[in-house]
Amino acid sequence: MRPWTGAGLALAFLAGTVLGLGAYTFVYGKGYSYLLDDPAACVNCHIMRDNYDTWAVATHRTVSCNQCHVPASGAAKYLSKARNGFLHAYAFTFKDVQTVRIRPSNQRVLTANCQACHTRMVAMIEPRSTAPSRFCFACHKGAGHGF
Amino acid sequence: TIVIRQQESRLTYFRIVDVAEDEPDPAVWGRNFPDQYEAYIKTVRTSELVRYSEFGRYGGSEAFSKLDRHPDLVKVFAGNPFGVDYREEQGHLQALRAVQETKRLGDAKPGTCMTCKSSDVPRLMKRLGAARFYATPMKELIAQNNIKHAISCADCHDSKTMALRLSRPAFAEAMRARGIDVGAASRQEMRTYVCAQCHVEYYFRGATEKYLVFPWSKGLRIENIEAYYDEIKFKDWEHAITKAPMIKIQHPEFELWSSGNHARSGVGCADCHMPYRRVGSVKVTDHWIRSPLMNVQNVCATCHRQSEAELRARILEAQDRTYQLLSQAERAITDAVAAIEKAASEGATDQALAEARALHRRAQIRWDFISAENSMGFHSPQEAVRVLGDAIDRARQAEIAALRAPRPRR
Amino acid sequence: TIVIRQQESRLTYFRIVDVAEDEPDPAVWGRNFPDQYEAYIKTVRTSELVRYSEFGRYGGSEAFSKLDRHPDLVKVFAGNPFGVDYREEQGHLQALRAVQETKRLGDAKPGTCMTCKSSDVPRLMKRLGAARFYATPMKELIAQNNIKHAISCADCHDSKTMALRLSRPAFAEAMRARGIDVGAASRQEMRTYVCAQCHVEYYFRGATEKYLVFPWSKGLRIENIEAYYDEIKFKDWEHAITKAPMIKIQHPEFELWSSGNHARSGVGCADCHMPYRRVGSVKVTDHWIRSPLMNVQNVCATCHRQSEAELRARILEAQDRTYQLLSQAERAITDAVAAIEKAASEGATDQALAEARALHRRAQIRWDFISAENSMGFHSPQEAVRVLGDAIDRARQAEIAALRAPRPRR
Ligand code: HEC
Ligand code: HEC
Ligand code: HEC
Ligand code: HEC
Ligand code: HEC
Ligand code: HEC
Ligand code: HEC
Ligand code: HEC
Ligand code: HEC
Ligand code: HEC
Ligand code: HEC
Ligand code: HEC
Ligand code: HEC
Ligand code: HEC
Ligand SMILES: [Ca+2]
Ligand SMILES: [Ca+2]
Repeated sequence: MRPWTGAGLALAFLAGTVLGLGAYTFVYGKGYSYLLDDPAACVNCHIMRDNYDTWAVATHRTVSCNQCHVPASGAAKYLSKARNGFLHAYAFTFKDVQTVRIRPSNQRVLTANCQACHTRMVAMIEPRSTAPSRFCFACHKGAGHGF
Repeated sequence: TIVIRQQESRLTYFRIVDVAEDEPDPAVWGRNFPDQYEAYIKTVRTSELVRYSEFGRYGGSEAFSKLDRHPDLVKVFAGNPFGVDYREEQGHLQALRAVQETKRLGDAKPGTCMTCKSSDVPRLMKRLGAARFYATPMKELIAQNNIKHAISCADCHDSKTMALRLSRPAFAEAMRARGIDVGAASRQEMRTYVCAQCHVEYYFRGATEKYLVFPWSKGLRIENIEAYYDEIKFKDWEHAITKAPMIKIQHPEFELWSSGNHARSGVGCADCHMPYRRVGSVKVTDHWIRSPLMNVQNVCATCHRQSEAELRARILEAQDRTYQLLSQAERAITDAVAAIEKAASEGATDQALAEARALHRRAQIRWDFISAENSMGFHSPQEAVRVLGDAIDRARQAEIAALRAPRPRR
Repeated sequence: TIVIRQQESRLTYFRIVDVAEDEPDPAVWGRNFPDQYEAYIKTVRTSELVRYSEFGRYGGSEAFSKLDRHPDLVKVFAGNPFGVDYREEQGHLQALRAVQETKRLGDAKPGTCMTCKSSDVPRLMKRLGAARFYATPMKELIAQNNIKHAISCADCHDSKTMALRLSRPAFAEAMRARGIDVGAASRQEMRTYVCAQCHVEYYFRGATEKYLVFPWSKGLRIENIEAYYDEIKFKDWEHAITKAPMIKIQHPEFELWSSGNHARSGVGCADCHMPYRRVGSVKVTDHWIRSPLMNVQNVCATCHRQSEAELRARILEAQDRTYQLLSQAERAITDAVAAIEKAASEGATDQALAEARALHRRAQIRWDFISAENSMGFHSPQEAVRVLGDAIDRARQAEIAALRAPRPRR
């Protein structure tokens, strides 16, 4: 998947809105779902269906999509939402997306969230002083979406 | 755009025509299922549509001659029809043309050769019965019943329910011999079984019956298959140079796959050769059946987290290792053939050469189990290399036995 | 109950004592980290604590003699110390005892033999310098510096930060020769590198220096290692029967692992030999370093969804395949040895036997790369079997070359 530099992102965003398509998707394609925390909002895009279904049977079905996929803190939270919201809306509109694959940046967001909830459990193996040896889901493949 | 996609998701359900049972013509089925049809007909042109060399090394869809590419094979298959004409296989819609055009067996092909090549077969077998179908010379069979369709929908599907079905008896018979009732197969198993009707080792029972049999009653490993052939003292041909009683192995994809970690994990043929494809909001099975190397992102990434490049590298690495030992085994076999030839020419008796010939048979059936298999070992990487290592051992021992075979004193 | 758990989770932070740099005594570190300590000291008694035969076939922790179990090895290692005393390895805390008790090299052991056996080493190497450490006879080294601790905390940890560290120079030197700076290693890489300080192939450079070197400058595959030794015309010993210049391979766990799919996927040694374990409400690294077969649920099941029984079956299947070819390669080598012996006894000249001897060297270094490796192929299943298939080919060719070697006319 192509990496998104900050500048390119801004540019694409601009172009998108100018064409009015970004806005179109945002509304028609329910891109604004990103501003909500209800998992159901994510499946407004059929392409999120698998992820929703697998989440619904995973050990973390009591945890919302955003608690894992979006940074906990305010500012970063909405920035990330806007970014992903746009990227996904953009891809949904223009790309023939066959397989959905998480971006490294979002893998880091995930891991931070795992640690946040499981601070004590991993305090010994993952002292905050050092970066995690790797993403939690390198082993806990099933945590978010079953297997 | 989104609008179109949402429409597509409705479209794919209309039934425009009622398809008759065993309908051989894919175009008819295609009216109801355009996505699957349009993908499937690509199998007739895969070689034009993708430049294989950009993806892989050992497969592909161009019918190049394996004999030209590996001249040693002529010696290895001396006396067998495969030494005459033997090509890389292509897409399903080429099957009928290929079986008619190949010089292998020329006009001597029995009806059995048609079994796995045409969607006219299910219909025909019901009418003639399998036994008569097999025993009729292929040319007659074609002429009398104007067989004109290559493999297609009817070979795998029930026209009413579209469920997968087994359209030929040999597989069910062979599984029964293993104590497995294919009638009770799960849907996931069927995603492999439909392929296993054809992508398997076989032989013809009876000089005139030419009855199609899969040699599985003792199991699917090469050791089991060899034991089966030994027990019935079967040989496909006598090697023209060494005079050893030989077995020719054909496309044992199902057998090799079944020993691998993918099979252990329930990953079937269709999972890799017919991955799901998103068409708007619905997922359809990609009917452009071809090498997964051309489609790694859709095929492998569903289950594996690694990048496309990494996954491709794993396939090629497993295949390169297999190819290395395959080549060494081939050389060991040709060395053994030469040694036996020399011993015989120096007057070693049949009795003195018995051991060398037995070893030649054992070495080559193992080598061929991997050579004739079409994934260059990927379907079961470690097993493939194990079998080749064993083949090398026996081929070199055949050479040694020939060197040791006493010559008459001058 | 929750209260207790919360206490535990706090407890794990108390620093009761300040551990000095390079502190060799695990008991001291253990005051701060009782969980890790209590697990680690089990490595001294693994064989009493688990009946290995209930779990596996090829490893375990009982120091049985490999020579008694495989008498052929005496012939294979003829003239090498490993033909005298060679045992299955045990847990880390047995290392010091084992190196002192083994009859291998008897009293002739250089200091180098101590390098991977004791947590007194980091401290000592700093004082003496590596070169002097290696060159001092082991008996002296022990006597003069009362070495009394087996492998433990200081070998892998920095006492201030508890971070993993490399406590010996050989690994860093060898990696530098490959253009890799271990200083820049990630935390995950360190989870393999600490082990790779010892679980690797090595040789001693210089008759008196006995300087410890890992032969990696051309790469980690056996072909690269062989090329390295060929280039410097190195031999560990001359085979007593065939007179071939031989290489002895030792525990190349790191080298074989690096060619496997686990390494490709970033799965390191500690992931499988030191899985996380829950202690109350915290996770700790299980320091009872042992065979994963005794602990499949914790080791494999987090990453692989299959059942414990299925995962165990996969390990054993991969090992059984490896063992089959390992045995065939062993037989091929002993046959070659016998053939060369016979040829020589019938007067074949050194020149006539040169090819056979070269092939014996090539065959045995390959066989030993898998035989001396301790996972019976599991660390890289297909590669292990590839290497053995190649070994068989060369061993049989050695036999053939010996049979062909001209004898002087009588
Ligand atoms: C407990 C945490 C958690 C929750 C809750 C969660 N996910 Fe995930 N999600 C993950 C993990 C872990 C991955 C895999 C990341 C990886 O393997 O690199 C993932 C991956 C994904 C992906 C990328 C697909 C892929 O395979 O890379 C999508 C899309 C996704 N999740 C959507 C959702 C949606 C929609 C929801 C809510 C219905 C949701 N997630 C809930 C943890 C979670
Ligand atoms: C506007 C439609 C739409 C909505 C609504 C939507 N997604 Fe997505 N999402 C997509 C598309 C399209 C992709 C694939 C993007 C690509 O491949 O570039 C995607 C990809 C992803 C990925 C993996 C790629 C990445 O950026 O890491 C994650 C994780 C994800 N979505 C999570 C969510 C979550 C969580 C929600 C709800 C808060 C959500 N999505 C709602 C359309 C949507
Ligand atoms: C919003 C809080 C939250 C986040 C974010 C979160 N978890 Fe959890 N996790 C929980 C809760 C609550 C449980 C259930 C606790 C219990 O049952 O004891 C749980 C249970 C678990 C378990 C044990 C059950 C199982 O699945 O085996 C694992 C492992 C785990 N989480 C890993 C993760 C990983 C990995 C991530 C990140 C991908 C993650 N968690 C993200 C709250 C969270
Ligand atoms: C190398 C593999 C690996 C990695 C990486 C890993 N874990 Fe685990 N984790 C395990 C294993 C194994 C267990 C089971 C321990 C046990 O049950 O004794 C476990 C247990 C857990 C549990 C408790 C599960 C339960 O049954 O309640 C949680 C929560 C958890 N891990 C969270 C995390 C988080 C958060 C991260 C990332 C910071 C992480 N893990 C990284 C292997 C891993
Ligand atoms: C009725 C017999 C039959 C069935 C059923 C069958 N195949 Fe084939 N398959 C063939 C024949 C014959 C060929 C070779 C055609 C040629 O080269 O003339 C072939 C070729 C192939 C090829 C090579 C294509 C190429 O481009 O090189 C693949 C891949 C393949 N089949 C996969 C499958 C899979 C997967 C299934 C089941 C979903 C399946 N086959 C079912 C007979 C069959
Ligand atoms: C049990 C099913 C089956 C039977 C019976 C069968 N084939 Fe095939 N045939 C296949 C499959 C599967 C392939 C594709 C895989 C391959 O080529 O290895 C194939 C490929 C071919 C090809 C194209 C590749 C090549 O080898 O040149 C020809 C030609 C062919 N068969 C001719 C024949 C002839 C002649 C007979 C009878 C002697 C025969 N087949 C019997 C299943 C069968
Ligand atoms: C070589 C075997 C084979 C052939 C030939 C074949 N199919 Fe399929 N087809 C499959 C498999 C496997 C599936 C997946 C079935 C499942 O998962 O249960 C499938 C599924 C389908 C489905 C269900 C929807 C979907 O996409 O999963 C339709 C409709 C279909 N095929 C139509 C056709 C048509 C039309 C043709 C002829 C042009 C055809 N098939 C030829 C093997 C085949
Ligand atoms: C885990 C994935 C996977 C599974 C499962 C699988 N295959 Fe394959 N198959 C491959 C790969 C990868 C290749 C190598 C393609 C290449 O070299 O171009 C291959 C090659 C082939 C080929 C030759 C393709 C060509 O281009 O010539 C045939 C035929 C084939 N497989 C049939 C089968 C059959 C039949 C089954 C089930 C018994 C099966 N495969 C199961 C991945 C798979
Ligand atoms: C439907 C799921 C699925 C698909 C599709 C799939 N795999 Fe796998 N693969 C697995 C499972 C499960 C294993 C067994 C190991 C495990 O349990 O993780 C495995 C094992 C492997 C291994 C380990 C080596 C071996 O074969 O023993 C490799 C390499 C691999 N897969 C590559 C691929 C590639 C390349 C493709 C695409 C051509 C592919 N896989 C398609 C699920 C899948
Ligand atoms: C300082 C050298 C050294 C280091 C570092 C080291 N090992 Fe070892 N290891 C040994 C020696 C020596 C033995 C054999 C002890 C004996 O039998 O006397 C051994 C034995 C073992 C065994 C066999 C245990 C048994 O019960 O049979 C395993 C497993 C093992 N090590 C794994 C590891 C792992 C994993 C690491 C890194 C986390 C590691 N080792 C680091 C030297 C080392
Ligand atoms: C580079 C590190 C290293 C060096 C140098 C080293 N060893 Fe070892 N030794 C190990 C490892 C790792 C093991 C455990 C794996 C094994 O036994 O294969 C081991 C195991 C042993 C064992 C127990 C198993 C057996 O073979 O009986 C003995 C005894 C032993 N070593 C003696 C020696 C002697 C004597 C020397 C010097 C000639 C020496 N070691 C040099 C790393 C080393
Ligand atoms: C053979 C190598 C080795 C030896 C010896 C060893 N450790 Fe460790 N230790 C490790 C590894 C690997 C980790 C995981 C580090 C990481 O993930 O960054 C670890 C982690 C730790 C941690 C961090 C918390 C945790 O459990 O992950 C502590 C504390 C620790 N070890 C204490 C000890 C003590 C005390 C001893 C001696 C009794 C000891 N170690 C001996 C390899 C070793
Ligand atoms: C994916 C899991 C995995 C990884 C990664 C792994 N091992 Fe192993 N290891 C095993 C298994 C399984 C065995 C076989 C144990 C048996 O046969 O009892 C084994 C065996 C061993 C043994 C012999 C144990 C015994 O009981 O005698 C040693 C020593 C060893 N490994 C060291 C290492 C080192 C060093 C590394 C990293 C370079 C490593 N392993 C990486 C799984 C792993
Ligand atoms: C930290 C994660 C992790 C751990 C722990 C782990 N594996 Fe794996 N394993 C993988 C990955 C990743 C692959 C590569 C194939 C894939 O991508 O699915 C793999 C591949 C395999 C394969 C395919 C054959 C091969 O080796 O090429 C087998 C079998 C396997 N693992 C079994 C095991 C067993 C048994 C254990 C425990 C001793 C184990 N694994 C521990 C992640 C892990
Ligand atoms: Ca092909
Ligand atoms: Ca051991």
